[in-house]
Amino acid sequence: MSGEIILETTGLTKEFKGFVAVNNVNLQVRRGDIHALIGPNGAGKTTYFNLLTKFLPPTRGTITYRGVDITHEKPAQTARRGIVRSFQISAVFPHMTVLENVRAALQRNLGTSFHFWKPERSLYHLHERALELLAAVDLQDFADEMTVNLPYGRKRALELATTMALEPELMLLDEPTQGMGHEDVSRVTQLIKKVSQGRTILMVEHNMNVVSSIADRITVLQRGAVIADGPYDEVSKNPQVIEAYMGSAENELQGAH
Amino acid sequence: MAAELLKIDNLHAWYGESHVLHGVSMTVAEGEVVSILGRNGAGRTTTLRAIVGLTGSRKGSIRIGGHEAVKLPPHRIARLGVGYCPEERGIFASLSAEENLLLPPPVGAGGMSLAEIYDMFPNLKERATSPGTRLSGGEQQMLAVARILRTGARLLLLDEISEGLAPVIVQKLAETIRTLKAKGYTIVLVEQNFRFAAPLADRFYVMEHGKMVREFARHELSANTGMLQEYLGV
Amino acid sequence: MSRATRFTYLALLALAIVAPMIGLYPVFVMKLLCFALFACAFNLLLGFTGLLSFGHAAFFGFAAYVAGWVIKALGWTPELGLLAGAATGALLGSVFGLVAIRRQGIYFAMVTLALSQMIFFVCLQAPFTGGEDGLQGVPRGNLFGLLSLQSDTTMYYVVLAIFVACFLAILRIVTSPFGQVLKMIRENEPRATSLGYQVDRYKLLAFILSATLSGLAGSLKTVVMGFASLTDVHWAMSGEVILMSLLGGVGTFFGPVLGAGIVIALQDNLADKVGAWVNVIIGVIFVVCVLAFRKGIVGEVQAFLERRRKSGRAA
Amino acid sequence: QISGDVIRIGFITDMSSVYADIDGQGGVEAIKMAIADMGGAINGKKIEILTADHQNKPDVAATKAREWFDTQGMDVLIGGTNSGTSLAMAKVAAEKKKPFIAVGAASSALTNEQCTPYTMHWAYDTTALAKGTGNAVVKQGGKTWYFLTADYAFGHQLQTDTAKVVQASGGQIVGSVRHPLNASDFSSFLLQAQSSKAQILGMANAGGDTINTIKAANEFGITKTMKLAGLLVFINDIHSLGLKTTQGMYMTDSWYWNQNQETRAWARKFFDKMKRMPSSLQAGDYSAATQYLAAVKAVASDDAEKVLGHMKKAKFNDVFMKGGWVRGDGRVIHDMYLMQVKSPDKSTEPWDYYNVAQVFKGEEAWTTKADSKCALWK
Amino acid sequence: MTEIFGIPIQAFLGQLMLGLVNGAFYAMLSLGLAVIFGLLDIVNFAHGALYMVGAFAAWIMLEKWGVNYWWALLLAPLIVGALGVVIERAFLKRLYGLDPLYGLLLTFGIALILEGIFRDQYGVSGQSYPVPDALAGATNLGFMVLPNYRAWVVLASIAVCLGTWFLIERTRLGAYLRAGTENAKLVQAFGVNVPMMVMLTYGAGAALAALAGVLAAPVIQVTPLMGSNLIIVVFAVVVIGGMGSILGSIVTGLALGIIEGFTRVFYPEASNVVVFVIMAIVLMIRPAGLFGKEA
Ligand SMILES: Nc1ncnc2c1ncn2[C@@H]1O[C@H](COP(=O)(O)OP(=O)(O)OP(=O)(O)O)[C@@H](O)[C@H]1O
Ligand SMILES: Nc1ncnc2c1ncn2[C@@H]1O[C@H](COP(=O)(O)OP(=O)(O)OP(=O)(O)O)[C@@H](O)[C@H]1O
Ligand SMILES: [Mg+2]
Ligand SMILES: [Mg+2]
Repeated sequence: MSGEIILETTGLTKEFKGFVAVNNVNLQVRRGDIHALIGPNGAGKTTYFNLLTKFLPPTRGTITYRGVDITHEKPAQTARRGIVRSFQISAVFPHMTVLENVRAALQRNLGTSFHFWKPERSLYHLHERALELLAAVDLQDFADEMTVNLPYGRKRALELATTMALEPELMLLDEPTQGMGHEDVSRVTQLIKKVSQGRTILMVEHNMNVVSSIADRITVLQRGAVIADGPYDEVSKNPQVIEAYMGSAENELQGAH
Repeated sequence: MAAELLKIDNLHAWYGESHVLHGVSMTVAEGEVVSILGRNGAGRTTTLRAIVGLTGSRKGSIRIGGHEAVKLPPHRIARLGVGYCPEERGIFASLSAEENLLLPPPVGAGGMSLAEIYDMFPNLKERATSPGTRLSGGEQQMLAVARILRTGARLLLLDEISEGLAPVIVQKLAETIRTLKAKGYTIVLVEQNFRFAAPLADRFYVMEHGKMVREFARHELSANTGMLQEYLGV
Repeated sequence: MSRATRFTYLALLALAIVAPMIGLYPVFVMKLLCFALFACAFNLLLGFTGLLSFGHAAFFGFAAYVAGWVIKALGWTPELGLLAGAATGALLGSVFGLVAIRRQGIYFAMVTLALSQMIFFVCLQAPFTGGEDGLQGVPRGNLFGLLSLQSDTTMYYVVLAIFVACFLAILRIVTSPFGQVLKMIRENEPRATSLGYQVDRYKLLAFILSATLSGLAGSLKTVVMGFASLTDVHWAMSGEVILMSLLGGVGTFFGPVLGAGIVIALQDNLADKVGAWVNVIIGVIFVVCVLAFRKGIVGEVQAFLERRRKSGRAA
Repeated sequence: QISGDVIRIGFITDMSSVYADIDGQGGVEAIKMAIADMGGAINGKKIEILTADHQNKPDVAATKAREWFDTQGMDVLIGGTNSGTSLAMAKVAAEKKKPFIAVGAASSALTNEQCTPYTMHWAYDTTALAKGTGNAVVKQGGKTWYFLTADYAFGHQLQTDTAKVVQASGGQIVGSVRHPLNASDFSSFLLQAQSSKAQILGMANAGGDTINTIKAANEFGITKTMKLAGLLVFINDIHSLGLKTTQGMYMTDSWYWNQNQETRAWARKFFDKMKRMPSSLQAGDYSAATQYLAAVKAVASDDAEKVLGHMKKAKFNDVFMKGGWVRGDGRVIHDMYLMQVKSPDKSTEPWDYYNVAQVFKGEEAWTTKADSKCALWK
Repeated sequence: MTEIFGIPIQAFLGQLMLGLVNGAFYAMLSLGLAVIFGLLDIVNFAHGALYMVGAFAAWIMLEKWGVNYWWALLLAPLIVGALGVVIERAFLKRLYGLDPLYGLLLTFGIALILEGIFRDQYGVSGQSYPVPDALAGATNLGFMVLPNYRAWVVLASIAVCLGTWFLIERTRLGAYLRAGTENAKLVQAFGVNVPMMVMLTYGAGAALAALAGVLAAPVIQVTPLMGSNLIIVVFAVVVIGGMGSILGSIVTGLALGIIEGFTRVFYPEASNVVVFVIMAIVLMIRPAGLFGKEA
């Protein structure tokens, strides 16, 4: 049912000691979209994500998710509603195996996480699904590897698999391709495209190749405020955006990448 | 060819027990911009860290301006005129942005002034009194680069400096590097972003599994695209 | 659990069962088991949740007093006394937990230290604890009102049974679904939060479980030895239990048991022979441990076996 | 018949903590002197000593005592300082039905509520300290008292006992303040004491607390307006404070090395080994061991009941006491002394610190049958 | 007579003054702890022992060589500072980059060792150190008789505290130190001799503890246990002030001295706990301590 608004913020504002990092942002994300959030450094993208996931309390404004006001909920509550984020800096459980990392996410829906008297065996039936998810990101061969030992790109892929395990309705990705080689970038881009089936994705990304190839809609932030919002073609021609973000015309489509 | 400012010979380096560099050799002439390419985990970061002495243990030879540096502690290496911008940025949370900027002691003459730096990165001026790590990801990246431009180091080791920056800023950074080159700085550029590095570097090294496997000059670039495709997937 | 580990445990259990017959002094082994249980309970928190509490003496010691008091003053049977002690640990653990759990790292350690200092002063002042003199002369009584514990041998097997049960319980807790969440929290707390786990609740439950078992250990000690004293609630006891875990191996199952054994045996044997030097020796152990065997004895042995296995595989 | 063919004396005391100086190794040495004086053996059976440090922790003391009774064949236990540890050891000894001699403990509970047929309280107790110092000071004109009390069982008891004595002999208590154990700074408490305008500051504390109180009292000039009365002060405390700060102070003790020829001779022997003069407790340890061994010799057995039976009938004469005896409550009755600290110019040699101001003879110093709560002595 | 909270104003002022004296010790000790924690990320359990060694050093120098108080004030911190340098070189150096827990445990061990040695050598009941002649006597302030020596303690320690604060928060050296705490390797790669700096910092922290020890020697009995009696309270001070915050530990030290002093008047039984009660309350409201930066 595309077109329905899944997430909406109205007048969302965050101030740090007088410095306005996010300024009166009104944003609507449609169900099923891959929605990119771009903007120059320090525009407030990460802060905006932090507000959505409750890692920071907003100074003003409201966040509505599927018609429910979730402005004052706790991070974990929000996560259980189906809003899940990945971090700008890689976030895995380093001394657990790759499989256990994914299982950690699958386990949550089991409802036995407080059961300290159950054996570990009660989790084994999750392995099948975990391997499926790993296969989706090409990590099936690493299932029993300690996660610390994975190269950076693979960790990012793992993080994606873990996030998917939660069956999120809305995924928030903060620079998912940062720090990846070209090969990985295109793989992860395709991966995002793939997992976007049946869910909504809101992502921050500086790599214009990625944005242009998969984003349905783009919002541009500058100094905490929205300066443009719309499909890629439209936004990328917006002179204000070019001036503030993309830079001179020769790089227009490619970005710097 | 101008004098060699940096000459690495058969360099091995370890993190704890894991052997990461397996005999790296490379040279960088004074005033040159050299870029090291390679996949994730090839050992590029480790090469830079080994030069400044931040890996576990090292073996082989690193000559900087004629001085053997492989046995020196990091602070002595820096004093040879080396400026290092780490991949993880290394911004200090307990120092304000400006204090971060002023932190590295001068190691040579002719560093940029604070005004020049603020001119180049106006964001930093605006956030000067914020604690360093409260800056946005990109602002921190700028800070990390700006920080070593002040010290007067003549040999700059830059690790993934275009990472996470908006395209406009990346362009600005490219200009900065050109300016620095014009001023005679010597630069080693580790970049994932080939399009950023390509127009800037005089020479390229390609790294794989802790070794330099290819070396070519800019004018050989087009001849090497096939090879790069193979090594990097560009 | 690997076969070798299982075999080691069984061998140790067999040894423990015959201990009184081969001339080991049962009261000493019982004391050791009580402290080993305490160290295991502590390690549940430090080793498997990543929380360093500097206030565990409060659970151990206060429960020891409560158990002693209900047995001596109210005439409860020993098993009820132990239950009362464990309940005291749980209750105190919930209170400490609610206050401290929101803080992290060194602050967590310091808050627990502060709270336990308060408990210490309560024990010093409250009339039922006997102040400086401690709560003396607690009778062992009859288990379930039937089985007299007066004989050291009977008492010993009861203590051993309780210890083994608790040890298995800890094994289970650590590998349970709940234990998995604890592991996540230790590894990367923000990530666990973002996966939707309310980490504070898990930490709180871990803290309460650890406090409960510590309380049980404390009350068991009272029943065995017949007294509870300020030593049990003093912050030095919190330091001691850290030493035990560290020496044996934080985050290993058997480490705290071994650590407790060594520390108790040292204190027991050295005190007579070297006087003031006992502190120096314990200090030296601390230093050596931290510098050379950071993983603790069991941890180092495991790491060694691991390395050998790896190089064996490589060869 | 001697069990295990050896006579084993156990001695558990503070060897490393705050009371190590007044008992500790010195106590061990004193007991060894007693054994040596006995010839090292009785009827050819060797005498051995086991020693342990309880660090002032009742649990350590009790554990050790139990272990030695169970595994070492210990025949008698001598307990050093402090009260908590001695009460704990008394419990164990009673359970094991073996003699226990408390030397260093102050608590009169050992021969009162908690008396047992196996406990003998040797050197002194809080009642005696209170009676001695309290009485004497009031008699010297110190009518109004203010107590500075260590806030634990022993301190409270000392204060209560002394207050009773002071009031009985016509004095008046104008106030008191409790300080935590091991407080490092007493100035605040002293200021409160001073504003009470009492004549006497009764220090119901011990060891380091007393020492720090005295130091601070001098510093703040409290000693100009009030007189200090130490309720539990040992010669080692005086030694470490020096005469300049302590001169004129009164206190009660059970023994002083510089009393007569005999005490001096014994003390010098002790000094040769320990490089310090013996405290009353160390002399008490010597005496306890000597009398126990004498009893073993007399009954030619180390059987607890026989030995105790003999000791409870005997008269004790040694360097520590003359004509001492064990009362029904386990209290060993002997003379006590009120000491006054000399001024520095009166002291002729190191450790020459006291003038004996008064001697309390026989039962005068101790609790009375009327006041006793010991069920055995009724 | 005017009264405040039911006690005469004179007594009130007297207690205030005494609280300040104790607070000055807390401040100096917690300052050294804060410096070491802030810069080395080590919870220095040995701090109390170093304080004790400082006091003993002064006493030994006086007894054995007749070195007077003023020289001791200079020499004892130097000696103990050197001891600190040795400890850092020999032990702590090996722990950098590890969990701070290890530093705490190591210094705990060192504290036990130092204490044990002095216990064995000098017993526990302690030694007296005389008040230096120049500071003997007392001044009548009207509301109380204040020993001159205590007045000197307050002045000296406040001066030392402010000096240290200035050095760390307001100078370049301080910036190196603060940055070094976070990422010593990187600071070193910028050309700062970090190992030397860290070593001297620990030495300076130890010297500060020793200085407090010398200042305290004439006031209390010099005993091997004087440090461990104090250290837990000083920890609490540092935590309340905000770990690593220099200013925090100074202000909190003084304030807690005063609060503790008044507790001794109003509810003496609680005077040992009051610090911990305050600590628990403060941390509930401000997790990072009064002056600590939120993580
Ligand atoms: N906790 C904070 N305190 C003060 N200022 C902050 C804080 N967090 C962020 N800021 C400021 O808010 C602004 C927005 O930061 P944010 O991290 O959201 O940027 P961003 O859009 O994600 O940039 P980038 O692309 O560089 O990561 C920045 O100028 C940053 O310095
Ligand atoms: N601290 C460390 N300890 C152990 N191994 C490490 C450490 N840092 C890096 N490595 C390993 O060394 C190898 C080379 O890493 P390096 O960071 O130099 O690669 P890179 O070429 O810079 O790649 P990237 O694009 O990820 O930065 C990798 O296999 C990595 O896993
Ligand atoms: Mg960002
Ligand atoms: Mg790299």
